[in-house]
Amino acid sequence: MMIQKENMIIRSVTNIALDTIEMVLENTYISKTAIPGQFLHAAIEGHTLRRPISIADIDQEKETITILFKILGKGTEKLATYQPGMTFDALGPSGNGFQVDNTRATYLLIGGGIGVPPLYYLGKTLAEKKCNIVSILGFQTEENVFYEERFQALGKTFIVTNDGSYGETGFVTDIIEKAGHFDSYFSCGPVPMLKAITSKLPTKPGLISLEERMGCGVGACMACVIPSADGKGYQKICSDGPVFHAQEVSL
Amino acid sequence: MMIQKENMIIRSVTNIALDTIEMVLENTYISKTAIPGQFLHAAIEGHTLRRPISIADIDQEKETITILFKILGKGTEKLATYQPGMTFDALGPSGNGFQVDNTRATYLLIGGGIGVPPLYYLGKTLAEKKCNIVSILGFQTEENVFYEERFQALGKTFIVTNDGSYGETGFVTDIIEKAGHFDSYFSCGPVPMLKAITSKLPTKPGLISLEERMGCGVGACMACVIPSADGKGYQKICSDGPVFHAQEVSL
Amino acid sequence: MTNLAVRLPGLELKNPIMPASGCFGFGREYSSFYDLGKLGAVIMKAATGTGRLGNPTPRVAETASGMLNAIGLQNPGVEKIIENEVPFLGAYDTCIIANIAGSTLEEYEKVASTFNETNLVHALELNISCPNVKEGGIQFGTDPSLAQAVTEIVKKASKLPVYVKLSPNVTNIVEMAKAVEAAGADGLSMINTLTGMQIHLPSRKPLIANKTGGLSGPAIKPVAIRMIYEVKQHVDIPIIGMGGVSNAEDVLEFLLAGASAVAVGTANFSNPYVCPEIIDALPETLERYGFNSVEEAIGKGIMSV
Amino acid sequence: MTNLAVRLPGLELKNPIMPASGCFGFGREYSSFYDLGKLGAVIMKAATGTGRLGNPTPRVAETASGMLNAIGLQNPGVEKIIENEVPFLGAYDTCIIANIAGSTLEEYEKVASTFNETNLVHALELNISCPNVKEGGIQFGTDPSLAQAVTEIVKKASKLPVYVKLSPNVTNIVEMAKAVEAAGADGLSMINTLTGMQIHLPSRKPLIANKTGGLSGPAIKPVAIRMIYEVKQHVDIPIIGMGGVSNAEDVLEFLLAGASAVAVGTANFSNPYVCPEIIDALPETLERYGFNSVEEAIGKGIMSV
Ligand SMILES: Cc1cc2nc3c(=O)[nH]c(=O)nc-3n(C[C@H](O)[C@H](O)[C@H](O)COP(=O)(O)OP(=O)(O)OC[C@H]3O[C@@H](n4cnc5c(N)ncnc54)[C@H](O)[C@@H]3O)c2cc1C
Ligand SMILES: Cc1cc2nc3c(=O)[nH]c(=O)nc-3n(C[C@H](O)[C@H](O)[C@H](O)COP(=O)(O)OP(=O)(O)OC[C@H]3O[C@@H](n4cnc5c(N)ncnc54)[C@H](O)[C@@H]3O)c2cc1C
Ligand SMILES: Cc1cc2nc3c(=O)[nH]c(=O)nc-3n(C[C@H](O)[C@H](O)[C@H](O)COP(=O)(O)O)c2cc1C
Ligand SMILES: Cc1cc2nc3c(=O)[nH]c(=O)nc-3n(C[C@H](O)[C@H](O)[C@H](O)COP(=O)(O)O)c2cc1C
Ligand code: FES
Ligand code: FES
Repeated sequence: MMIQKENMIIRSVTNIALDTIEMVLENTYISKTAIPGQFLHAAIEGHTLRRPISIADIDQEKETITILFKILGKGTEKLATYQPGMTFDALGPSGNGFQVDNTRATYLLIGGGIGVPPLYYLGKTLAEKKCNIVSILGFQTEENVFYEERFQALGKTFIVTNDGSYGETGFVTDIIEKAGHFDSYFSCGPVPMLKAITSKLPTKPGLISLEERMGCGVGACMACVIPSADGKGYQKICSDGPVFHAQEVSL
Repeated sequence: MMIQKENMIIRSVTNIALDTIEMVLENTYISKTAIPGQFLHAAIEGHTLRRPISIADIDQEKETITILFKILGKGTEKLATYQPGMTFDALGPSGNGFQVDNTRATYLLIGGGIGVPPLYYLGKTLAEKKCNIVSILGFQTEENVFYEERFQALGKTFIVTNDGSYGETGFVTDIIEKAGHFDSYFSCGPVPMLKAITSKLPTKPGLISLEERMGCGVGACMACVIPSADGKGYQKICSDGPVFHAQEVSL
Repeated sequence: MTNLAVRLPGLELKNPIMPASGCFGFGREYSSFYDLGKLGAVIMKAATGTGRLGNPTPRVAETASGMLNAIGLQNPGVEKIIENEVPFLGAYDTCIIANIAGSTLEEYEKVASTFNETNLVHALELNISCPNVKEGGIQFGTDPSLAQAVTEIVKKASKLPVYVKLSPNVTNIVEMAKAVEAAGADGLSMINTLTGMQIHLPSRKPLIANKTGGLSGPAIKPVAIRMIYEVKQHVDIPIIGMGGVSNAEDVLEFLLAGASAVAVGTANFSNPYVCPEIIDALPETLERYGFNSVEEAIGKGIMSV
Repeated sequence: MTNLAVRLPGLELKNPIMPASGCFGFGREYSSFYDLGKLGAVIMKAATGTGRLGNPTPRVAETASGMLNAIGLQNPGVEKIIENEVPFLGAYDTCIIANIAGSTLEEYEKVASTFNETNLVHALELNISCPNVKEGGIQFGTDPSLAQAVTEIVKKASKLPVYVKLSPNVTNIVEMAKAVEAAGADGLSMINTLTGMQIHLPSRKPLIANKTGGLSGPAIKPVAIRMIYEVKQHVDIPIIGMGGVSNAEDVLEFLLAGASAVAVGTANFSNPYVCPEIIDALPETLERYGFNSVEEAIGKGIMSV
């Protein structure tokens, strides 16, 4: 689907965890066309560069898109002050999302922190295709945990916190054994987590979603690259990705 | 009165003429201390420099300050989007205002365009001191005219438009003869207008209010100077002015 | 009717607006937003002799009213550009300007002469702001005699008009401009980015992997205007102006300062439609300030003429 | 307890924050907002040999995340400053740095030696970015040998430590820094403003009456950080950093780049309380990024050390 510049109308703004905001946005074009793993490239007043934010959920009937974001710097801080009724513009649907062909298989979703959001829309889509879903969601500490019940509604869900303040203690990789059998996995989170996962699961088919600082967000400026696994070139995260086969890129 | 940095709460925003906004602001300190001719130095989001805006009226009981401004560039355009309930910070009361010692005299107020606002608070103050007030207000065209009735409530008022679309035709200086006797005058408006007035009234005592692009607005940076009449130095409009004796500065 | 057309060496521009090099790739991505035939011209991403992978990431950072970039000339090399990219752009009714870069005089020469092989490119933009590996890290863009040398070689190698793109990181921009004019440049293009840096507090390191990056965007506009204004008074060749342009009023400011056409870089990232929006707004903006054509406004802000 | 103190030649700073020259007058106006004794130091407005009236107006313009100024060294002259201004500032528990300027070597010498007459000034900041009338418009600040000459003369004339304030409008900032270090400078102060221009569309003229002005504010911070980072690796004398600082995180960025103290200019205009607010926020900011003192952070962002 072609990227367009769309006007997003804010319908609700909810603080769902420490410094973590859920925003429901209304927009026809993007709600009708986006697939899991794609993102919005949001214009924030007073900022030169747009901010990439994953699509965490879509309600095609209500024509709404849910995003979840963490207040990290000046841009997300500003976005968090926006109120229902206000609008901002976003490019979208941006990037290549999670392509899911097989149905009725078992999938493992592994999310870390603010990498969790895109997995929710993916999980919902897989559930609609009657897939079996197991989720492992890692957070730093109890205050950061969000969307536990929503993932539980999709299938067995493990919450891990680094400090053990909630759920299991440790890292997502410590739990993979407990997850039982799965056919392939989908993961999104910080690069060290993705590295640990891909090296723990060298032979499993998997799709991972990556982050990098972006300029254009449409594939024109070469800002957001990641070396290909073959060492022969780069992939652009904004347009070739953000979702890649685990073995396609060199983390 | 010392300048302070104050939080201004917007109580109302009204479009009173073409691209001309009246804003009523609530603030205790400035409403209690400002005199006519002083200004607010308003911080506008996204702008490095503050914008000087005259105090057009004060209601000491309600603790409100009225400002009137014309949308000219990016800063005033932004300020015009602010809604009641929102706040901005301003330095104030800034500058030296109109000092009025004599009571029961006859004063001529001569305002041009967006130079009219400070004369209204001055006129009201003079009226309270039982002075006789005659006003000449010049505007470019009918669409720009504002505050006619308010000035009429203070005394005889002439409206002049450059194109004759409303009131008398021509420039404020064309009307001064019709204004009859007056003891001294107060004027605010574009420099060519002030020049025409001071050269037409070389011997009358008069106070004029000047404009210049400002940096600090408090007298520290030397951005806003005007040569003294004696050619020996500069006066700072933000702190020595904006109100000067007509013969004190070299326009 | 306000006339937007501008005629420059090799370039019959229907309007003075073109995306700046490196901010528009080879046009493909933006062609899904609008018809590239609307543009006066397109300046392509830098071409080097052979393909380059560019710098490690992060390659960009945001700054106040601007950004830093250190892409590092990632490009597939001049031959692949001619083969795979130029024909795509050539299908649009717009002028094509090829930005050329290199590490050595020989590489510049090769890139310039290779562009003779296509008839679809209208002019070269000679990017002299990249580090010169051979000469020990000195930049062609900061030494007038090196700038002169590379301009002469490229002029000799190419059949196309050459616009030399000046770096603002110099003490004396007029001296640089005069040097490349003397070497035969058909035009100037200015300014490239100012060298800057941002330090990432949590990691205590320069945020850009390359440490320094080029500052672009509205933050640098006053520097661009000043340099164009200064240079215009001392050279006779036309200037393509750039640096922080984001609306039609900015374009007029560049024209008044002495630019004959205007490139738009960083603003494409904020708004992919910025170029056609500027083109649409330009007639009204020119009229509002009393101009009937783009050409009428060029250099009109210069007080000594 | 986070230690904010910094010890520099002639300056025992209780904290590293000081208003930048020209943005704070001689302190009087800001003394009604807060106790100037809170400041690490105050850098006064430039002093010249005799009083100067400065440039015609407009003297300032707003730019994206910055401003242009061309005040033109308006000041009452060094003697009146010592008589009327220094004693006022001297009553506060803070260090005083006198910014000195001139059109000729003789004027610099005179201003520097005149400051020997007061015991209240702790250091000189030698402003070498003003046009040198005698030498035909060349700036002391852009020619290393002229910079060296003026530094040597001022060092000889003064009993005070001398911080040379570098202009960023140069091709090679390291060369300038080394030249003044070799000439005996006790420290550096950087950066001064970038030369810029804005054209006023309705009048079609440069908005600033002086045509060009100095660009300051957040827009130039990346250039300041880059230059400090580069210079710090090549000189042994301390650097007072400045250019776009508006909060405590900016201060830490300057410290990491290699500054030992930080001056705040334009931000005073946006917020007259900015200096004490930064001082109050600094301990928490340093702690958040793992530092127990200001001195610990100095130069820690430099990757090669
Ligand atoms: C494809 C993609 C999807 C993302 N989805 C989400 C999401 O659903 N929820 C969420 O909270 N975050 C998400 N992120 C990360 C998010 O983009 C950054 O947290 C955000 O840009 C930070 O902006 P800031 O202004 O708060 O931070 P600042 O540090 O002030 O930003 C400065 C600049 O750096 C960029 N930047 C900083 N951190 C990152 C980062 N981690 N990734 C990319 N650019 C960065 C900013 O976009 C901006 O250009 C996603 C990133 C990518 C690439
Ligand atoms: C003492 C004083 C009182 C004023 N009172 C009023 C008032 O009551 N109502 C009103 O409408 N206007 C008033 N003005 C003028 C008002 O300050 C400017 O119209 C306003 O600053 C323009 O800002 P802008 O962002 O819209 O324009 P821009 O052109 O975008 O502003 C760019 C910069 O130039 C400055 N600037 C532009 N025009 C002027 C000007 N005429 N005077 C001073 N600075 C200027 C701005 O403050 C800003 O720093 C007053 C000016 C002064 C000095
Ligand atoms: C991401 C990015 C990549 C760039 N790549 C090039 C390039 O390859 N060649 C070149 O001459 N200039 C390059 N530039 C500089 C721009 O063409 C332009 O000169 C500069 O950004 C100033 O314009 P702006 O402020 O409108 O962006 C690049 C700029 C950016 C932001
Ligand atoms: C209005 C104004 C006046 C200035 N006057 C002087 C001066 O007299 N001497 C000097 O060395 N620097 C002067 N400067 C430069 C500042 O001291 C400082 O180096 C520069 O503004 C960068 O810092 P900033 O971005 O925090 O403003 C002046 C700057 C401004 C904005
Ligand atoms: S952000 Fe420009 S190519 Fe990805
Ligand atoms: S604005 Fe700074 S002295 Fe008036």
